[in-house]
Amino acid sequence: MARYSIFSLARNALTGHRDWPKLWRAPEPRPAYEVVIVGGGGHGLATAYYLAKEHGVTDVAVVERGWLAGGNIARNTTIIRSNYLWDESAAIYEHGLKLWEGLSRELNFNVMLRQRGVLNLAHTEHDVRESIRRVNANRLNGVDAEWVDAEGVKAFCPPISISPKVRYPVLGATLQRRGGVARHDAVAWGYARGADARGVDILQHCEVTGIRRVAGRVTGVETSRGFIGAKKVALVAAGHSSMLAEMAGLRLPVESHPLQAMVSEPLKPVLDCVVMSNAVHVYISQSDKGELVLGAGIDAFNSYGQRGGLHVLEDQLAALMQLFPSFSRARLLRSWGGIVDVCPDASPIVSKTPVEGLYINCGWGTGGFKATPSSGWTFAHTIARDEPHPLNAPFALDRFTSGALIDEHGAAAVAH
Amino acid sequence: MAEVREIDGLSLAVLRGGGAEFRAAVAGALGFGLPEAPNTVAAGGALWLGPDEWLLVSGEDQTGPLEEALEGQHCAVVDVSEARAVLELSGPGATEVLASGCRLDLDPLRPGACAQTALARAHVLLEPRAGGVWRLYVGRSFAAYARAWIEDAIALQAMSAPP
Amino acid sequence: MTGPRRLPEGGRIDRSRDLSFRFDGRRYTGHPGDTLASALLAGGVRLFGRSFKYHRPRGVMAAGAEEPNALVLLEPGRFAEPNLRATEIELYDGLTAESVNRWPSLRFDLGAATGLASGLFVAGFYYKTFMWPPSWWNRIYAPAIRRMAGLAKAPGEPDPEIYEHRHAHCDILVVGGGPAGIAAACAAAAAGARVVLADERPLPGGSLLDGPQRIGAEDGPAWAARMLAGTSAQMLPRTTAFGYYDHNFVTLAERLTEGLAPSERAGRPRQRIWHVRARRVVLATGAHERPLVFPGNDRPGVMLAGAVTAYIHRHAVLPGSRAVFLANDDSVYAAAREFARHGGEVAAIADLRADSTADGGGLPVLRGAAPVRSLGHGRVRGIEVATAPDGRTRRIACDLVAMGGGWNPAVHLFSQSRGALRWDDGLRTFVPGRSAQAERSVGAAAGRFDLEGCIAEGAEAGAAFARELGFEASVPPAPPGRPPHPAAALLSPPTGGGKAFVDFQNDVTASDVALARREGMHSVEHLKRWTTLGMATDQGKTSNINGLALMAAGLGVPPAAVGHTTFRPPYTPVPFGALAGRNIAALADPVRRTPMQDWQEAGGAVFEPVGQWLRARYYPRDGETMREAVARECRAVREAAGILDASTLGKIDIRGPDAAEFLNRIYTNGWKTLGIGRCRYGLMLGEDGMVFDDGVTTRTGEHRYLMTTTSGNAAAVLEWLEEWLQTEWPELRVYCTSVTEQWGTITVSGPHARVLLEPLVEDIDLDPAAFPFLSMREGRIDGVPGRIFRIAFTGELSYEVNLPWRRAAPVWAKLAEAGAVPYGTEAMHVLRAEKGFIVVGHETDGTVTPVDLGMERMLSSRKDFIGRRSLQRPDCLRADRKQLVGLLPEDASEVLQEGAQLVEAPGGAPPVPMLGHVTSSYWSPTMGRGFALALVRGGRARHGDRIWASATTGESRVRIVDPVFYDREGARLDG
Amino acid sequence: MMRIECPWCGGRDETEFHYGGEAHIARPPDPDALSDEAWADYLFMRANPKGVHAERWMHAQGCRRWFNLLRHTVSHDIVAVYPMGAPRPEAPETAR
Ligand SMILES: Cc1cc2nc3c(=O)[nH]c(=O)nc-3n(C[C@H](O)[C@H](O)[C@H](O)COP(=O)(O)OP(=O)(O)OC[C@H]3O[C@@H](n4cnc5c(N)ncnc54)[C@H](O)[C@@H]3O)c2cc1C
Ligand SMILES: NC(=O)c1ccc[n+]([C@@H]2O[C@H](COP(=O)([O-])OP(=O)(O)OC[C@H]3O[C@@H](n4cnc5c(N)ncnc54)[C@H](O)[C@@H]3O)[C@@H](O)[C@H]2O)c1
Ligand SMILES: Cc1cc2nc3c(=O)[nH]c(=O)nc-3n(C[C@H](O)[C@H](O)[C@H](O)COP(=O)(O)O)c2cc1C
Ligand SMILES: [Zn+2]
Repeated sequence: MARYSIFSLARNALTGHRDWPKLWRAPEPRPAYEVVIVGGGGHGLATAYYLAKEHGVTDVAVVERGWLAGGNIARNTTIIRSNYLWDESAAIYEHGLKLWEGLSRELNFNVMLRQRGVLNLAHTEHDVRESIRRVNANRLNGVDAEWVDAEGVKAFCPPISISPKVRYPVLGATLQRRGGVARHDAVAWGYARGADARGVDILQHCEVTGIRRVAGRVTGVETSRGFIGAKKVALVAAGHSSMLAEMAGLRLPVESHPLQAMVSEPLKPVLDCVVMSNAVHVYISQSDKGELVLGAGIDAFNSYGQRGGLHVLEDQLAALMQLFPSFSRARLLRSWGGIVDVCPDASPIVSKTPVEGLYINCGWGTGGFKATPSSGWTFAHTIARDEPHPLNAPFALDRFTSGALIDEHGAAAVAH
Repeated sequence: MAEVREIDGLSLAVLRGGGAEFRAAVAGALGFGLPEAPNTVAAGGALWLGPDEWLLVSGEDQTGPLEEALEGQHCAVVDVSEARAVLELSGPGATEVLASGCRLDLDPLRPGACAQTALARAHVLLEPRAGGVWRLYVGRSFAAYARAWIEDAIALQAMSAPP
Repeated sequence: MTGPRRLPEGGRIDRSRDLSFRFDGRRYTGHPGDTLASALLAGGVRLFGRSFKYHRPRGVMAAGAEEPNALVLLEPGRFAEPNLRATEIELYDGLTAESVNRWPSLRFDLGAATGLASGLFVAGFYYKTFMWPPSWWNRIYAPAIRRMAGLAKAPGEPDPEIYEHRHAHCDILVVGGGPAGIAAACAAAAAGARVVLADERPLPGGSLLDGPQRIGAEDGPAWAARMLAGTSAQMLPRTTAFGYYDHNFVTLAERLTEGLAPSERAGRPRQRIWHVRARRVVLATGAHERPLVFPGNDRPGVMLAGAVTAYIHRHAVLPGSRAVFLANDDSVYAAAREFARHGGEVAAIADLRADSTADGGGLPVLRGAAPVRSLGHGRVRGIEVATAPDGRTRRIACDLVAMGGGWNPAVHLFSQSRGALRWDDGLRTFVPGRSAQAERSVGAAAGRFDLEGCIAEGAEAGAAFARELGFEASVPPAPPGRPPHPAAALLSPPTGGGKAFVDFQNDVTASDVALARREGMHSVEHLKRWTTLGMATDQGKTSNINGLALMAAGLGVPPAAVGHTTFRPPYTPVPFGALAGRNIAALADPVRRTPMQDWQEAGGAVFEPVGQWLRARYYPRDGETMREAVARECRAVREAAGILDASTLGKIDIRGPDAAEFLNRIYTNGWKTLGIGRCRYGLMLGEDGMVFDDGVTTRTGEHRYLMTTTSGNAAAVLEWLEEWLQTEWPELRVYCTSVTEQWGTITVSGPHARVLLEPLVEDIDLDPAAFPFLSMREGRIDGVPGRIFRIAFTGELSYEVNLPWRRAAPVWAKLAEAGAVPYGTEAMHVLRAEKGFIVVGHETDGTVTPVDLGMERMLSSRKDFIGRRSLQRPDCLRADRKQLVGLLPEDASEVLQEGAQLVEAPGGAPPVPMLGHVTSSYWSPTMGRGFALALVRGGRARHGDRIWASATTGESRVRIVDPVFYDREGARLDG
Repeated sequence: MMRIECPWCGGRDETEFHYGGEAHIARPPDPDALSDEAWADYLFMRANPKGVHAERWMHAQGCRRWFNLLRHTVSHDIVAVYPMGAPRPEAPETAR
């Protein structure tokens, strides 16, 4: 792998940038691999990377039906934080945040992590109570968390309005200073490049259409580029998880919904942190190109359409006008949708399955970007050792039977 | 300019039930039959709300006689005179004012029709009446909001009329 | 004459009026009918802006919505609007605009230094660097990158403009008011269809305004005006269709005060967003001209050929005096002729096609010519072209380069509607293929460029759609097939001559495209994301096709194989405020009002949002703090009497022979034995076994019940009941009707409650002996028929009085006058918590079962109910589940923080195991100490244990106790 | 913004309706007789097809009636509307 640095850039500039190697190869599928990872999104690529790096498993293919990293990893609002309520969540997201903090150097690929701080606003007494509950839990779990009052919010985020006259005034917020944003595409590309360099085959435009099993064990996958044998098959297909699980005869407690996001035209920097509000329902940050990046909740219905209704965006923007009345004249540049896979308890599944050799990683719903490193890291462990890491053991499929759900709906504010 | 006002003094009741016997008893008590077609109004003052649900609107309380006539039947007669406020929107441009908050196709609605829908963020029952008047039935606690919303729309309409 | 480039006659401008305006501080003059761009061009201005990355000097390239370069901040100050395209801003007197993304000025921009290092700043460069030393990332690199971000400055103040919405329905929506769209709209309207015609420009006619087209004997704009004067179609000028959504839902942005100075806008809405539901849609959106990719193609003075004619015809501006026309299709010849006809000198028409047979009409033509690079500093002074067959280059002096690379149909909306695009090899671009919705593209938008054909195609589509919808229309024959309109393949630009731009605004060059290819970013989507091609504010209207064609050429595959990126709304940017509409400020969300709200507001109550209600939280008297007020209110209830506005509680009238059975299934406890006139507390679970809502339900008749719900859940509970009735148990004969707003509710509570209430009550015996706890009486209260319930959330003797909504306020006032102390939700919480009563949302969070709350006696074992089975799952049977307990801080003066976490010992190192958390915590004036309710792991077996509460404010030692703190025996219930 | 045909009120905008998820999930008549797995299946497991989906909607801002419909989860085309309790109709071939 050619190392990237300012020196390599300068050297290449002299030769007209003619000698840069490809970020990853475009190999032909081999007849069989030890592990086939289905889904070339952030989580799938991270899984491949850590399988190779942490577990020495390099006989791996990542099979992607479209262009690499074109799913939710390409369309999320890039919010990263680890201040979740429940112990299980805090542990896995905090592990992820720690990985984020070293990721650019680890991958020799700048993922542009910006730890600018994430504010989760409270607008009602109920919000305040639940926010403080979460801050206290976070601290005991070793997650940095603060409660700031309305003036503190204003000081941290000057463009926000804390007028008490609005319908849902800002009463305060939780603040995670280590939270922030990163460049979504870069994360996937960095993992892809790192995995490729360690021998992983990345197979684009290769859609899995069937999962072959013999006597309750997986033997490989049917794809649009032919059958590929595998000792282990790992499904990491986000919005399409149900479709894949069905190919192996599994039912999942997952529904796929459109989640929309949008950007404004680029503006000179005005907003330095991430602001999220559950009660008035919007979240926003400003990217390093200058666009305001916004999102909110899902469209209610099941869909694989990668688009939603304008009314959802209109409601978000009306909410935004309460918080940032000065953004009224920012203009919508582009809106889009992704398909998120939502579990009943708004927590993911990173688990073995009843089918031997088949593993599943899904249900990250509206909030899995931040978990890209830890999802891949724990899933790689689960696949390599055929048993979950303690971090992902609670996120097993059987919790839906036992009732040991990890319900992040109620208390953890918006799940992004 | 369009204008909006609240009207008082109407008795409102939600009537629920079904079947021939029910309809006959209701017709007997009210003196007119309930509207059968969805989103229509019977001239005597019954607005269709659902396949087994109507809003009775009248100058006087009808719940007593109805309950008597329907004695023994499975039905419901519930006084909602207080629960719903009645607004009337009239004057030039009233339909456009509504169209700024209602997603419904208002053009084809004529007296004799009614429709439940949303006005901005409040649920309303709309009843077009003679003379280009729109009657809006809205939850009592939402009345101030609905009225403020309409008044705002009227003001905007006044301003956006070409000078 | 307003400026050196203004033609002495012609144009759709009003020369009788001069408009004075400023750009970057300098004063210019224009006329009504000018855009900011045309007036500046007339004034001889060439430099309009700076590009995003390299801060290259840029002029205006186009004459409409596709303009990538000429972005300005309009009206710096209170009315500032960022990033508007000068080509779309209609001029008005006093207009002020500033260029963007430059410092300190447009002419001397320090940012242009990045251009010097542009060899480093190639596509994807930042992923490859800024990683060393690590500590520099946050301190140095990232802030530096951030300083380069953005175009215009964001307005800092609230927006003085207002925006409104309109919902509309029509039979046929026509987008685009050029010849094709007008023909379609008129044909459909003539048949009687409801037609809306939207066009983004101020005047109808589309490209008819841009050139010398005639229709029969009539000049184009006259034809357009005549057609529209005679139609019933509703014409919306200055209205951009920006989104095409499912089920023929199309959204339009109408600019209502475009061309008016802020002072003339007079409070009129700035924009109106139309939500149009159309049965059929005709897309007649025309086409955008493609630039050519050659070194220096971004130099100010290089324009699109069609734009040159548009400026001449619309605004009487000749954008140069000596021009070279670079032609890749025949339309450029017409542009050159127009330029010459209006006094310009055509130095050459350089036709890229060696085999072209187009007629130069006497103008000098070089066939098989290729642009090598533009010449000049800051502005164009000439161009170097290579000519076939020997590739000899020559330099031609000129001050204008007009390029035409062919035309791209404006397929944006078609593609948004999910229609499939098809690559057309003749046009070398994408054209609409299969439709996905009830829609048709016509005219230039469909790749048809002959005027008669456009009109015929529009008329046919309009009439055919009208007929489809049941109107009588004679459908004119479809026009014959499209005449060929070939363009040559895009040339790969010569290298070495400088930057050849593909995406002008984002500074993506042909060599960036090549680099992306070399690094393996072959997919058009990777190309976009690696280089940012097409991601600028123009969304690649002029660059996308060139970019993918270059990639295709580099890969040696047909462009169709590379494909296109996804077209997404909006077509052109729309202000956030416009999309928010009026659902802002006071109208942001309905405030539901109780009958007592006027009284409470007048009395200075402090409110808190509960659902959409604002409930009085406490009633501070002069100088009282919240704690003092709440303590006073609590004491009043415990010692005398208080009144609470409980009107917000949900009330549902439930009737029918199966009502009791229905309640039995919905609630966890049994309902078959409840007597008429009696009340019972009920608990509702979700099917997952978790507590969902609670409340008291009263049997008001043989088959009648009145259910109350929590204030926030009223609508959800009614919906829940209806859902089960309609979808699961249609056999149950039950009707549910909301009567929340029928009954205003006043809770009179305290030992003096009866004495206070008695004078107002005529025919109900309030004596607890005659009117026992948990029963209901009907009677007249203050002369009005009402109901009284003996329910006590405070633990004291209480009467919950229900009165007709509007009759409640007078009774409230009388009670207050008689000495009842109004108490708010906060005192209510203190009082109920002292009694150990839960509140849904405090003690529950969707993960709490009735067993956790110590309410197992509420679970009937003799029947099934919603959620019952879930309680038998292993996790619900665990002994160490979190259970409801009381907490007493060891320091009696302390009030624990709500949301404090509970731990065994203080000061542990993370992760510290947590036992639970404080769900409610108050100062109890009754006990004279702080107390709390909490959920604690295995808590019921731990009464007496001492644990610690960990709060943001510190750690404190607490004792676990029974959750009932006050009057365990219920001795006070009857006063 | 889809347009949904209420069987009673006619075509109305999506925002007037509440979505009710997968249709035809009957509450088990005897929950006690079910294993934890079977109960979890009823509670949580959902068909989540990429294609025609049978689902429930309720006309919340209108007649408040629940009904079923068949909708394609990619095109969002609604191919059938039918009452609660009625069996799932055959999906027409045209559904994309
Ligand atoms: C609008 C939006 C905003 C969001 N905002 C945030 C946020 O702010 N913070 C946050 O933490 N999270 C956020 N998320 C969630 C986050 O994006 C996802 O949880 C996460 O990206 C999912 O993991 P992934 O990257 O692997 O998924 P994806 O990128 O979707 O990868 C799955 C891949 O599987 C492929 N695939 C599917 N089926 C097959 C098949 N049959 N064969 C082969 N390949 C197949 C897909 O093509 C896809 O590339 C957001 C999501 C969206 C849509
Ligand atoms: N000779 C050539 O090569 C050539 C090339 C292009 C066009 N033309 C001529 O152009 C004409 C084409 O007629 P036409 O009617 O198809 O197109 P048109 O260009 O005349 O009209 C399209 C109109 O739609 C507007 N528009 C585009 N997108 C819009 C949107 N989203 N919302 C609102 N308005 C929008 C445009 O501003 C324009 O006014 C013919 O006369 C043809 O000869 C010729
Ligand atoms: C954080 C973030 C920032 C984005 N910024 C821009 C932008 O500046 N310009 C733009 O055109 N699109 C931007 N996009 C959106 C992408 O163009 C694209 O819409 C998104 O990746 C989804 O892909 P699709 O629209 O091709 O389906 C951004 C997306 C994300 C996730
Ligand atoms: Zn309906």
